[in-house]
Amino acid sequence: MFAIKNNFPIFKAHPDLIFTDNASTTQKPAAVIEAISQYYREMNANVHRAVYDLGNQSDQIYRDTRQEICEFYQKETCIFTHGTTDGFNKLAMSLENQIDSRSNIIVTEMEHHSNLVPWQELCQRTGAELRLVGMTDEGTLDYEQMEKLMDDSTRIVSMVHISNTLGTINDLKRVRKIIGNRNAWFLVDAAQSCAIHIDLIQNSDADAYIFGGHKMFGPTGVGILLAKKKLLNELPPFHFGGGMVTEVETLKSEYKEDVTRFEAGTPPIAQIAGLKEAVRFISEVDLGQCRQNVSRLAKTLRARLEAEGFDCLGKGQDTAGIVSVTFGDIHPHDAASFLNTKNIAVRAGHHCTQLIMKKYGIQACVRFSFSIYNRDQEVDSIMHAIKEMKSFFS
Amino acid sequence: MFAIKNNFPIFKAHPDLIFTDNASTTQKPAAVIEAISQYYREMNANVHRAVYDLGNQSDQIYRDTRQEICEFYQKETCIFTHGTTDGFNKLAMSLENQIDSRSNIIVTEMEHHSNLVPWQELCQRTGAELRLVGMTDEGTLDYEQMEKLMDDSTRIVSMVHISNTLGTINDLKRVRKIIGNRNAWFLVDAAQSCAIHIDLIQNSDADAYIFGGHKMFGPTGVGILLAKKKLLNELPPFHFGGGMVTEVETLKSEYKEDVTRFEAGTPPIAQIAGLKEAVRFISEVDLGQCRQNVSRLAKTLRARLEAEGFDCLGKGQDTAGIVSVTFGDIHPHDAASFLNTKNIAVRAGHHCTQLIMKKYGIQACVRFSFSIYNRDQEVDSIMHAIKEMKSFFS
Amino acid sequence: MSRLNKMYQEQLLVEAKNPYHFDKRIDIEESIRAYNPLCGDRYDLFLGEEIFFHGFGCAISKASTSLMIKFLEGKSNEEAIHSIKKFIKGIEGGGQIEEELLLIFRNPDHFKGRHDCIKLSWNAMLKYLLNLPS
Amino acid sequence: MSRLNKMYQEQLLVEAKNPYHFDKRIDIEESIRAYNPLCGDRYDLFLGEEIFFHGFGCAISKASTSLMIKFLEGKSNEEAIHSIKKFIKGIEGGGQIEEELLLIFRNPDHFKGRHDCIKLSWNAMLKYLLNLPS
Ligand SMILES: Cc1ncc(COP(=O)(O)O)c(C=O)c1O
Ligand SMILES: Cc1ncc(COP(=O)(O)O)c(C=O)c1O
Repeated sequence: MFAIKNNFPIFKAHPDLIFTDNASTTQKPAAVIEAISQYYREMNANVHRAVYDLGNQSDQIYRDTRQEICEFYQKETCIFTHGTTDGFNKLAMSLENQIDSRSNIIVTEMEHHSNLVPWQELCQRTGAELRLVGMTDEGTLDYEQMEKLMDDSTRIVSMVHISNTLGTINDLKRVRKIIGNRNAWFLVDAAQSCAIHIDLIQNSDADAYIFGGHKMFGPTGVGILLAKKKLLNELPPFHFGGGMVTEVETLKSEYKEDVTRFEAGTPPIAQIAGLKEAVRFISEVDLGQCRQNVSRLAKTLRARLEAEGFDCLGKGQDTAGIVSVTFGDIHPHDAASFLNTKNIAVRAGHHCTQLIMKKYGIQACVRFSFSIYNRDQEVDSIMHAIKEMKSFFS
Repeated sequence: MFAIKNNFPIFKAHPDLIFTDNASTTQKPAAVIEAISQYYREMNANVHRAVYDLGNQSDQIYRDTRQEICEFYQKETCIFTHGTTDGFNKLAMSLENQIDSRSNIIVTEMEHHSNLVPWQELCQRTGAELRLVGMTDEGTLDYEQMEKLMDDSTRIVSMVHISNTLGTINDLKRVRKIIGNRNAWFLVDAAQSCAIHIDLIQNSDADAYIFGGHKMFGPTGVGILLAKKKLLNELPPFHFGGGMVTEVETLKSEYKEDVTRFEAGTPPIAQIAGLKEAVRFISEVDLGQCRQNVSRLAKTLRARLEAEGFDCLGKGQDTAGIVSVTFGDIHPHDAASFLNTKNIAVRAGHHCTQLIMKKYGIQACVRFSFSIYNRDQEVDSIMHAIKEMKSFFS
Repeated sequence: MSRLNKMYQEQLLVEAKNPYHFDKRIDIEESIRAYNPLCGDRYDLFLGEEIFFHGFGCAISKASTSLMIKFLEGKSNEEAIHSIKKFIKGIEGGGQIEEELLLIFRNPDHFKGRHDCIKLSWNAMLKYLLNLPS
Repeated sequence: MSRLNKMYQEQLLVEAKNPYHFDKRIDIEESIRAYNPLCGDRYDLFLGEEIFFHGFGCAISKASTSLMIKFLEGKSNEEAIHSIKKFIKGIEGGGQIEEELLLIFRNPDHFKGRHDCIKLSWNAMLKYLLNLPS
């Protein structure tokens, strides 16, 4: 694990930093940062049938990265977006032509706002019904309720893979079975699984997986939509402009047939160069061990927090390295500010999951989220700081 | 001018490169590249009310850059998008609630597809009429026709500021007068003016200016929408997700009141850090001299091409550093490939302006577009190569 | 002074633990809500002869609300508007905070990431005052 | 060999300047269009006993179309489909191009940025053949 941490310059700049806000964004390996710089220093050019050398190189990176990502996650096609939120919004716009007032759309109580509000808006525009699958107090999805909520009018099932607040790993295979051969698209918010729970993406069979580069050790400003061809074949383009048209007349235009019809305009090409390197980085680490690592850290922290009498959200059975907690009278933001003075970076708030907050009757909580560079002794430091905090605010 | 070129690492990597594809994308100064790297190495964290130090720094960059951009271009507000195309598509979606079958929308024959196709689609969705202002053979906008096309049902006038194919600088002040106090939004595609024709943006009075970082020596993946508050006040949010909501209920949500309601999800924060540096870079060069420089280069090249008997598009009166040309029997792509072997990077094609191609009865052309690092002797090299090309293909 | 003690000065903690006029005065008809959905801080301000408040929030927003109520005591609406604006500006880095009572917030840099907490009730109060029929 | 002469080998230029069966044979009923809207290259292929073509395009697409017509001469539809697929794959880097007649395209790396030009008519022809009733 030591070797892994050495890849991340942020910890050279801040040797004492305990970064436990990874669900929010991950740090970047030197190779990713350098790939972006190198792109700008040595290759920078626009894509779209450039004929000169630099443009060819850019075109090649653009094409190769797409292919490598498809191979890495073992999915049919891949479209570049600008992030998870961008991906869901574009999908929700584009799927509008398949939804009407008789349709229903299923999401869960665990959703991040970016996989909830776009569907609320779509339902308001179309009159479709939004159905919400609840969860147990333990933080487990209520699969039986999901089964009951689903019917022949269900057109979309869009759900979070790993909850960014609870760490719950939802069972995509089970959901696939529940959907069965209904005429419903199965969409997955993979923001929290794209970095190290690759196996679960590879082994499951959703119609689309949506996530963003900055959650997987890659750049901000770029996202990925992995999809089955049959989904994309049915969708109209998201955006209109250069690079996605064939013939433009005064009043109307024709669009390309391949996936680039979904990528209007100059793509985030430097970010794609960074993403390529992020995928390479991930493919070279021992992900099994990384998953064990974050899970152990989260379980240990949870146990020790509970031993101190603090309330952790859910039961953390399937923890993917995330623990959310409230500190009694100590307000989450005060706690986060206190921990910051001890160089511990955590996030306080509702984590864009207000429905989870409502479920537990709280307004906000403190979230610790681990990644591949976190270490056991960091849990000790965290607990030490928390004890100090307790007496400081008492 | 020597000093300026030294700021761009691409010319250290490729000392012989003559880069004349600047209308497509600009090269990046070392300071911009370093700002992005430094952000990832030393500050990387998500924004949105982070409480810890790194997050605070990111929040600050995010806020400061917004303010600096508004000050630099002297406009009321600024929203971050992902590029010119992204900006126009989001605007066109969001303005839909102000358009119906009685409305008309005015664009010009000079538009880049990204400021044409989104309006075609909007018109198809709403039944509104799309009206096209033509141009003269000289490549000048037909302002008189614009005056005739405009009426009390005109809701949107969306036009390119500087043509990316002709170099024509359109007269925004004149258009503002033509619009007068009609109830129409005046939107400007500033992709080709955002880098060095800042003065024309500052001195004009459109309701919105749309452009992208990569055209102004900044990163890909980030764009800017400068707007008057009154425009933004009337628009619903573009996208939905984290960071733009206040209250999220199961079936509906409430949105923020300030500009961040237009910026759902994690912003392209590293790119914004790069953009900040790009603005600083631009503000430190002598833009008046840069404009003279690119204009002189374009005029010289045009004159020499015409002297060789080649057809240049338009008359190039107001040239902003752009010359498009056809080489008789030599196909534009063959010409571009030939020039590439002489280290001259040019673009061949329709440059996402098929209506201009149709106007001149051609399918494609070769475009030379200059920026602040191009030099007089490069025109000599280009002409030398072109003469060689002529005999090579004859 | 450590970073910790810059933000959580003793006086601030004392204020947060013993907030002034912290009472749910439902007998007072006029009330407004100061609410930050991002962290859930939510105070009701009861606006009678005197101002009271009640609700839930972090130490900083609670202390700040408590101090605001003390600070506004005896001020006319006009004076209140003026001085709230001045305080908010001070927090946003656009001016000095000199009032004795508010000196703990004199250095907004010590409260990075928490300015919204400080301003919460002040903004709500300002909005209320500006919308009063004059 | 210079970069220039790698792409524009003499044979390619000769082929482009003297394209085989370059004739607008409107007497032939069956025709298809090979069109690349990005550069405007547009050829009509007239599919009679023999194949002819006519239209506008770059040296590379013209030479490639000309060679395709020579190459397909005498081939059955099935053979044609097979060998077009093999050629396209070769250009995309998925196999060797070995046919004598097509050897100028043997090294697709020499044609970076121009693969679409090479493949233009081949793709159109393949699409046509695959859609024939069998
Ligand atoms: C005038 C004009 N508008 C719009 C665009 C589209 O910009 P982007 O591809 O960065 O979205 C360009 C650049 O290609 C342009 O030159
Ligand atoms: C589960 C989940 N979905 C969606 C998002 C939104 O991602 P972004 O803000 O990068 O668009 C996040 C991250 O914040 C997340 O954790």
